[in-house]
Amino acid sequence: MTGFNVDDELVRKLAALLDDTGLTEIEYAKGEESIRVSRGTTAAPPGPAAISATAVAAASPAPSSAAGSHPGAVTAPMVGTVYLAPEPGSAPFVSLGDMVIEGQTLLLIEAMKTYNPVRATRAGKVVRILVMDTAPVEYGEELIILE
Amino acid sequence: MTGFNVDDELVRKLAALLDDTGLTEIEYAKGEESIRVSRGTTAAPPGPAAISATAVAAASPAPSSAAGSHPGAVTAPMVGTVYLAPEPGSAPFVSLGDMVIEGQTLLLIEAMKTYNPVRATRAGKVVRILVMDTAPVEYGEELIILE
Amino acid sequence: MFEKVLIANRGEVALRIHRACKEMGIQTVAVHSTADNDAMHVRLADESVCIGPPLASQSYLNIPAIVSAAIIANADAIHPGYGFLSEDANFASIVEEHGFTFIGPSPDHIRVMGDKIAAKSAMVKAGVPVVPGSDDALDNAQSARRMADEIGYPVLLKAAGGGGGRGMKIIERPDEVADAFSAARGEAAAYFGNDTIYMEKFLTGPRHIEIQIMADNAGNAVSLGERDCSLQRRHQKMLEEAGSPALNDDQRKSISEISRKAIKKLGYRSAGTLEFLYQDGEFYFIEMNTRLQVEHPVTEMVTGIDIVREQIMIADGANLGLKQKDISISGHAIECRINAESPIDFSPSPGLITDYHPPGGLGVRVDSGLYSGYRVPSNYDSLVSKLIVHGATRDECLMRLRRALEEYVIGGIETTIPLLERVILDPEFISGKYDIGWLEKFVEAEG
Amino acid sequence: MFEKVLIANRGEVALRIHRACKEMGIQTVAVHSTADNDAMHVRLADESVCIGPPLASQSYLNIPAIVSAAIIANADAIHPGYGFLSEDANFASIVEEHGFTFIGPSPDHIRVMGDKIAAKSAMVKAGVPVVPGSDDALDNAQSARRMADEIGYPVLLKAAGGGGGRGMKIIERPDEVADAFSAARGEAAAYFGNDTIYMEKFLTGPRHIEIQIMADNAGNAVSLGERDCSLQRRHQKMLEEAGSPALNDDQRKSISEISRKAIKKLGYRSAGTLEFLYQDGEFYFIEMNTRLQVEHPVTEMVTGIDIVREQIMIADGANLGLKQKDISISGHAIECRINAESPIDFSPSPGLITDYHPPGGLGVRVDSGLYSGYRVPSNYDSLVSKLIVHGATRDECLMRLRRALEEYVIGGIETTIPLLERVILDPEFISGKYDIGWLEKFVEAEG
Repeated sequence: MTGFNVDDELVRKLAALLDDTGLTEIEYAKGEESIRVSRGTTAAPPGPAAISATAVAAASPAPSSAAGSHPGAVTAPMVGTVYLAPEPGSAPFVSLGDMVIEGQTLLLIEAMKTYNPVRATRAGKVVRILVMDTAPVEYGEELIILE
Repeated sequence: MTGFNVDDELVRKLAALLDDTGLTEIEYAKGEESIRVSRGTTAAPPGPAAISATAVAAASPAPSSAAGSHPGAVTAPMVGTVYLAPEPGSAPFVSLGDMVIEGQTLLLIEAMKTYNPVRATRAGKVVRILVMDTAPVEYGEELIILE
Repeated sequence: MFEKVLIANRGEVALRIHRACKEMGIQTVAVHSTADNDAMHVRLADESVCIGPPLASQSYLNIPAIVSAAIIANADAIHPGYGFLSEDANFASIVEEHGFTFIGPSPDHIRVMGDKIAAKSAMVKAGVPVVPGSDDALDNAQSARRMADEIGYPVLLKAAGGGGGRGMKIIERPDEVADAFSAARGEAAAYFGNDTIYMEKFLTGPRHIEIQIMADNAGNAVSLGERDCSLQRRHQKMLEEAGSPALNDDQRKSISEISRKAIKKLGYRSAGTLEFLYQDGEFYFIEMNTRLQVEHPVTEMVTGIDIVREQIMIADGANLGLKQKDISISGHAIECRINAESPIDFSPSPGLITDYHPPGGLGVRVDSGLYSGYRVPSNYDSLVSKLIVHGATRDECLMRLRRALEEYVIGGIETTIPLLERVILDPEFISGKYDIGWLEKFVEAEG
Repeated sequence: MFEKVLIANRGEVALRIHRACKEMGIQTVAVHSTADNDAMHVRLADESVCIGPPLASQSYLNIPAIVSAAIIANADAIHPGYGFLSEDANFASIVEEHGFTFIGPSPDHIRVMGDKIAAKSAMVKAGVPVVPGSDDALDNAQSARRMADEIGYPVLLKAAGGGGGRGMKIIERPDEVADAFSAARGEAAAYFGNDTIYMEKFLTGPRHIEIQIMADNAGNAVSLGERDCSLQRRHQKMLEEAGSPALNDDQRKSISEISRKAIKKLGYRSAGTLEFLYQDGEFYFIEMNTRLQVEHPVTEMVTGIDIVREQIMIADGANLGLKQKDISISGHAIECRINAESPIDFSPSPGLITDYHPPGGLGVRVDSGLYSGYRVPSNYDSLVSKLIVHGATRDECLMRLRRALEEYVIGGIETTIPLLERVILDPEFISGKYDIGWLEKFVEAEG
């Protein structure tokens, strides 16, 4: 076995980058090679982990905090049910790879029988659709990622 | 089966890198092989200060822990009352600056009407007398310091 | 029985409701704002739904968001807690229209009791004593004198258009009526452009005493006795007792029975509270709260009855398992409200809880969503914990409260614990001789 | 009343006694070994005295050290807790000889009840049922047969010199007596050099049920009802209930009254417990504990009586404030003992508590000296917390216990919480049909 030839210099460089940028993790991949470095936040609050050990998983995923969310993420402005198409059976508002303009309707959220359009906050390409048709969503949940 | 061929040297090197860089995790992959090293932050105990905020001061001083005590300290082998002299009015067993020999009686501790001599555990000079005549002492309390 | 209940609230009361549900085998759905992602009840609930940003109007007061959450979580019922939407008749109606059970009274009862004039009038009809006074404007000094003689001195003149003390006059003796009336009328005209004047009995040092009632759909009604909530600062209760140190057994039985009969007559359902001012042996109804009260635990401690459990049972259509004769008061209980604020100037003190250790042992109950590492958000009410203590007697209860407050550790933020510790050592407080103005004076004297 | 009480114990019971004292306005002196410098009761006590190194024989069992501490701290009385010196008649005598009050029974009562034969004989005289059997050795198979017929099958033959199962034979039917007798005699002679054989009734699946009693110096005695402590592993109780799910009201009243009369006849003083085996409607006295029991809180929860407070009052010379007719049992209570040990193989798990959050809310009591940052020493018993839950019914109590165990966070060490959570979900446990062998089988079946 050839084993690794870990590049000290690279690790040190990434460590320095963590410092400079305030990031907690950097992952890098190229072809078959990848590297990930991370640094736990010092003095992590002791509490939540303790409690979470007893907490059962929430039915729907917790909303991403602002800090962790993708810059191109379009989030749910309300609780409700997602509709990806204007009517059952019709074509969806947008599909993966579509280019959208600012203000274009991406999907609907139904709340108390009202269908609320969720619009693109900027122009861009639809690179991920994170919700299924008729899925329930929480406030702040990421729906679509534009790039 | 060939199994693993763990590369000691590599692990040690990465561990050293964690130390140098302050990282908590390094992951590296190449082709089918990957390695990840991490080190949990040693969590500082959060507690005692919290409780002590409400605790009232003890009547007598808490005994010094072994770790913090003076190497020449003679400590109380029992709870009781200190007598620095063999009888009321007579000269004390020892005074500041006295040279004592190992086994010499330094003071008495009275417990349940029994007078127990506390003897020097080594030869030396009496540099401090930390208790007053007839003072109550706890187990482990520092009485006299020899140098 | 309900399979799933949505808890439309936050903080300690959301946790209280969660616990009652779990103890009945009911699944819970916590709805919460983004400021409460890490709240204990959210972590403990079977499901959670984020319903909006921190601003209460967009989350905990957001009716469409809460109803939508109930729909997507497939809940059977909604418990509104206290505050927020708990006394919003419109919310209760919408909840019912969407096919969910509202755990509380009917929207109609909420509506009537939410209107002070209508509530007072309904209570008078139901035989409940109110503050004596003129329902109509006083025409002249003569009619003012007649009214004052009838009510008994001192009396208070109030401007119909008024507020801020303008146009208000206290009359101690009959010979003061004429001058006071013209002075009040003049002020009222000058400040509000309206010289209409009313009169009511002036209470010089009343206590706040309230009666916890409970009724089912079948017309069964019980009273769970009184709570004394006279320890208040700026109309915020700080400490509540059951029973009141001011009442004798005849008085407590009498007002308890008057309240029970009234809510039976009103056809009320669920838990509720009749609030009274009390002075010189007389009770005067002020308002009815058609919801769970913050201070309900003191009643639970002395009666052994789980009020939230009974609310849920009644909402599910069950009849009260209790008759009035089954209810007995055992010992004495006190609740302290612990707020995240300075015990000196009452400025808010949100932030990270660095240490947390609640008191334990016999007769001690803590209702709190605090934990070590939790961050108290700055967006909401400052109530972070309720310490409730029970004892065989008031003296025993006070001694236990003292040692429990001493044991309580909340690090990282300021709390009102030091103020509470001083209050319960005060001889006047210990003697039980305090009225609704006492705490303000105590705080001023300290300052 | 005492001004200062020395607490000659450690752990949760030391904290329990400290709390009772503080609630009576009594100052406390904690005595402790160097392993317990940071114990919660040491931190909370008004004074503390270190009395020796970790080894119990040199600290918590060190009579001269404890008495000296009482002298230098100028204490009025000593509470021994449970375990350690609590049932050492010699200690009680020395305490009294030095002019301190021993908070417990007289040394004579401790001495008698500490001798199993004397205790049994005293109880028989006082009208308490014991396990039927031969007080004298059996001469031959004929007398063995007569005795067995009289007692009723199955019976157990035991070697007088014996132990470890040698010389023990269970006899199911009359025709087995002759063979079993000669086999037992042979084994006894071979293993112990003594062929003396006794016989007693063999209980196939008994429960452990005990009666809490309380008596004063004036001869007043009350029973506070029963506790069922059948959930045991290696003779260590793990969970206790009040009342017993196995008894009906007539049975509980009968054994309660038998116990009360017996201790009145014995002239006993302070709190005490009569332990019985119970099978097929019959009670058999096994021993009396002349001290506070670990599981006393379940009795406090259903009676509302503070047992430690009463102990202190009685020791101070007060008469019991209660008569038997004043005592009523309200609802159901369960205590879980939480040990610092693996819930799988029960290996000890001392160490640093990294996270600590006890459950709260209605009907939940926690007696524990744990706190976040505390280090559980390896030198003592593994009991680190008692979770006590009360409910209006056994079902309600079990549901509350379940949610309370789920809420309880003890991080950094292993505890028996996961085992307790599994036990209380077991249908047999829920049905209440378990005897003293049940838990061992449950654990084995799990393993």
